[in-house]
Amino acid sequence: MLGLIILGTFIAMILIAFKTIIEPKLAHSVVLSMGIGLSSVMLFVTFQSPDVALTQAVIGVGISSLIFLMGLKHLRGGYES
Amino acid sequence: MSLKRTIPMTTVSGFAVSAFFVVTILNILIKNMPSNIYRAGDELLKLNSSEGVANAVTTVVVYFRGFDTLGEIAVLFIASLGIGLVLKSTTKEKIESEESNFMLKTGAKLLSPIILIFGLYIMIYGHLSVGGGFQGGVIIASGVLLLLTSSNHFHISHRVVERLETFAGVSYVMIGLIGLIVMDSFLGNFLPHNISQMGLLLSGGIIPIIYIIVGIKVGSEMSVIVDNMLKRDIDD
Amino acid sequence: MSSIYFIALPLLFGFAVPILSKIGKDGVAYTSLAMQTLLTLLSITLALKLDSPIVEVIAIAPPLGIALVVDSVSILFVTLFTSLTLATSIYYMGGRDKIKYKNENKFFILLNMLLASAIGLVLSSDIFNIYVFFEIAGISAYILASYNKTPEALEAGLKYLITGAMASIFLVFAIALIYLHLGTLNLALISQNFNTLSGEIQLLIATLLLIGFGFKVEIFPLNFWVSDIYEGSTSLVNGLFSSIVSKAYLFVFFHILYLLLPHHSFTNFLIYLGVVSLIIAEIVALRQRNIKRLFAYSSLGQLALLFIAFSIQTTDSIYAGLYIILAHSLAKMVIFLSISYISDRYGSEDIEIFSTLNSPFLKWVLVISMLSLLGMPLFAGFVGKFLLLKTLGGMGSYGVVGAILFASLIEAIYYFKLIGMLFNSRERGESINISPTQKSILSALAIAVILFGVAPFIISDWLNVASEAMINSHIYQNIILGVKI
Amino acid sequence: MIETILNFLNQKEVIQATVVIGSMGLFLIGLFGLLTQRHFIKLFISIEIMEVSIFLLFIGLSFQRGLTAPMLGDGIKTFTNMNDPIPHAMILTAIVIGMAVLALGVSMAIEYHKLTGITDVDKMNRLRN
Repeated sequence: MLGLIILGTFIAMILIAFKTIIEPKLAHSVVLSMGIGLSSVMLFVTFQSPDVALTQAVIGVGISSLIFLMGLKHLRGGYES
Repeated sequence: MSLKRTIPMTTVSGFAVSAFFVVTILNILIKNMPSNIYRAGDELLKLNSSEGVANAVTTVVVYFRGFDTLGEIAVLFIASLGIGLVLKSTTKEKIESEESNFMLKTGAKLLSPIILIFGLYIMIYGHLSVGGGFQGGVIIASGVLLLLTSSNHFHISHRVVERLETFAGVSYVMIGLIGLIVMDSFLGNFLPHNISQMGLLLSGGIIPIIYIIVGIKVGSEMSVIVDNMLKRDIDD
Repeated sequence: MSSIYFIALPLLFGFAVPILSKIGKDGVAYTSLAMQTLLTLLSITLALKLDSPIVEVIAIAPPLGIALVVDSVSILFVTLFTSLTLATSIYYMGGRDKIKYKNENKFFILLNMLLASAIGLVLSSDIFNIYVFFEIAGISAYILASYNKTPEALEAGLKYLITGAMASIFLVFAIALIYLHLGTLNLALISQNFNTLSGEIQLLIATLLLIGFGFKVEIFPLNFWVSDIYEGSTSLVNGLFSSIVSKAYLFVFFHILYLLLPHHSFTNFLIYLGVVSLIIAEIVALRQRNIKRLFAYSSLGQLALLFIAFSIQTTDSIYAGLYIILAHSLAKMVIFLSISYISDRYGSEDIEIFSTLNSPFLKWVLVISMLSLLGMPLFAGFVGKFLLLKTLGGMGSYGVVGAILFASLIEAIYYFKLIGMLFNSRERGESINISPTQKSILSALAIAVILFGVAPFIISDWLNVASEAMINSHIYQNIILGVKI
Repeated sequence: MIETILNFLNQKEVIQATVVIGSMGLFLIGLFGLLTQRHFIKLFISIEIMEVSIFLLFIGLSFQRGLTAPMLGDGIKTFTNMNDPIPHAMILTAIVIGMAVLALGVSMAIEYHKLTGITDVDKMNRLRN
């Protein structure tokens, strides 16, 4: 089961990451980047490192999304040139 | 429609360059998987019970590699200082923006005490279970964020936060220097830390104290960062 | 007399600034000055009475924990850093009534954090601890670069930050691989066991370290951003970047490289990288009109020279390299400190301000440091360059010798152009009177440049021991692994 | 059939290979984003992806199947058969540092955009003469 979870999460993560990068709408790509953080939390839990998982959850997902959203709000346009 | 027209040349070459680089690394990594002969971590685990702390990661972060944590606090401190410097608004007062909606207000009223208490719990029980100063501090900051977004009347008193921050930073280095005098090593564990007390709230000597200090420092700095970013938001 | 004070005191100062600002109007400024004086005195005392290396243990003994190592080479850098930071501080305080930074307290915090991290980089014996100091130095430097908050300054800061973030990713990658394969973070233990790894992994780790540090050591092709940073930030900060930050990174990179891959063919590749870097930097410098940009390229050239010197990996070349570091740091400090004053007074950064400069003192100081950078006899720069060329000649690498001489020729063109501008100008700007404090700092640094040029023997013993300590990984292993609590 | 696949995936070597290939795939995407994307936010997201990939590689390869998390808890009374705590501590530090640098970068980008209206790294050419 463990191997399957790891494999599946990695595949999901890579797909999300690829979509994040090629996505033309900035707002979408910021939201998708949270998905990367969340799946990495899942992986950290699977790797028996709850401390890192908690840190990644509050910092990697919580605060950095806030920062990106703030950035998004000010760096106007929403679309890439 | 051919592939050439839809995908620009920079994308293709960028992908080629990065793929070449990464595949080379991957090739080397796959051929040389690490073998687990000796790990410094295993020796630290053996030493860990003598510090009387149930969470080995906490011992490593706060005590065995405590110097790194001091540096990390310094990074966060400088970043918060820099964000304050860069985003310093020209007008001081907070301009009233439109009222946040009913759902957000009620949700914030219900959730923020729980979030703050959960943050405190994570911070104080850092040496016994998962979590610790960093995580607890950031959770507290996220509670503050919720309060800030939900209400226009909620302000962070920068003077109080600055005092907390100063207190935490100074006492961290001071504890380290006391350790230098008493135990002859910077950040030495000079308080009693008995193995028999393992699992109790008061155990582990200076380790829980330092982690709580770290929590105060991280919490106040993150709150200032969040506040600075939101303030700027209302500014323009 | 513990070496931990070099790092703990600046951090304590930084955290305690809100308290200190309540002492009085200039409480922060004078505390910072007093602390830097104390640290300078401490480093000089340590340097004078150091007969055997001192290992400062933090929490637990070295193979497992973090330790700070004070040996003859690291104390050389610590002394250099503390005294140059003190010089910058005093210079700033001397001209404070004319040029005063906004948010001055924050400037002092950043200055001291930069000092602490540069010292930490040099002293630390734990590779992850080095990464932490790498980041502290980086983040202070990003903020210092964009301190003025003009668009140019912010652009400089952003460019610095993006390249720095990339650098730190590669560094973490290298450290992760080291820990996964060797199970330790201690430099001495890594050095002992590194040759048990397979050749591919060794090369991969070295390449990742080269990319990680290459951004900071400003080596071709990773130095495309450097001149922009120098142009965007203020000259006072440029002096710190050129004399302290880049030197600390350079030392750490080669220190790690000597410990991991002693006398490996990888370093031959680095020599060519240095040569390419040197030639490109000097050629591009020729056509610069902005004074800060010009000296940025000159710094790049000097760093490339250092890169060549350290890549050769013999005691003689390291001796030469340490001498060039000494000469370059002192001379560049003089130049950037003077420029910060001149460009502020004349309100321009074009090289034309040199022809309107109306201050005999500044002219002479600038000429002394430029001649030293060029490598003229009787100045400190000459000794280093001459020893390097002699070592290269002895090894028979005449190609590299030719490249260095060619680069020096190009250097001579623009330095003599600047010197000509200083002395052959018809129009005169308003005369500027530099304050006595600033004058004494500049003359002290200039005298040091001449002193190290005419009397290299005064520090030759120290440098001999230092270069031996730097190249010989067994000495370092014995220092650290011999210590038990 | 499913049993065989699950058992195959649970082998130590296969897990390690999954971790290496997966994290290097993420690294590739991050690097690709860094080289091709030009908007500030996209750049910072690419940097974050690269950081996460290195963290996963490190934690994943230091993880050994069958060992518990490095802390005492229900039924675990001694510090034996535990995963190595040092990588956890290091990554914890690195996550916080990475976030601090990112926050500073976004703030600088906000302020730079406010002054000049530029959101594109390639258009940052005030300093190139």
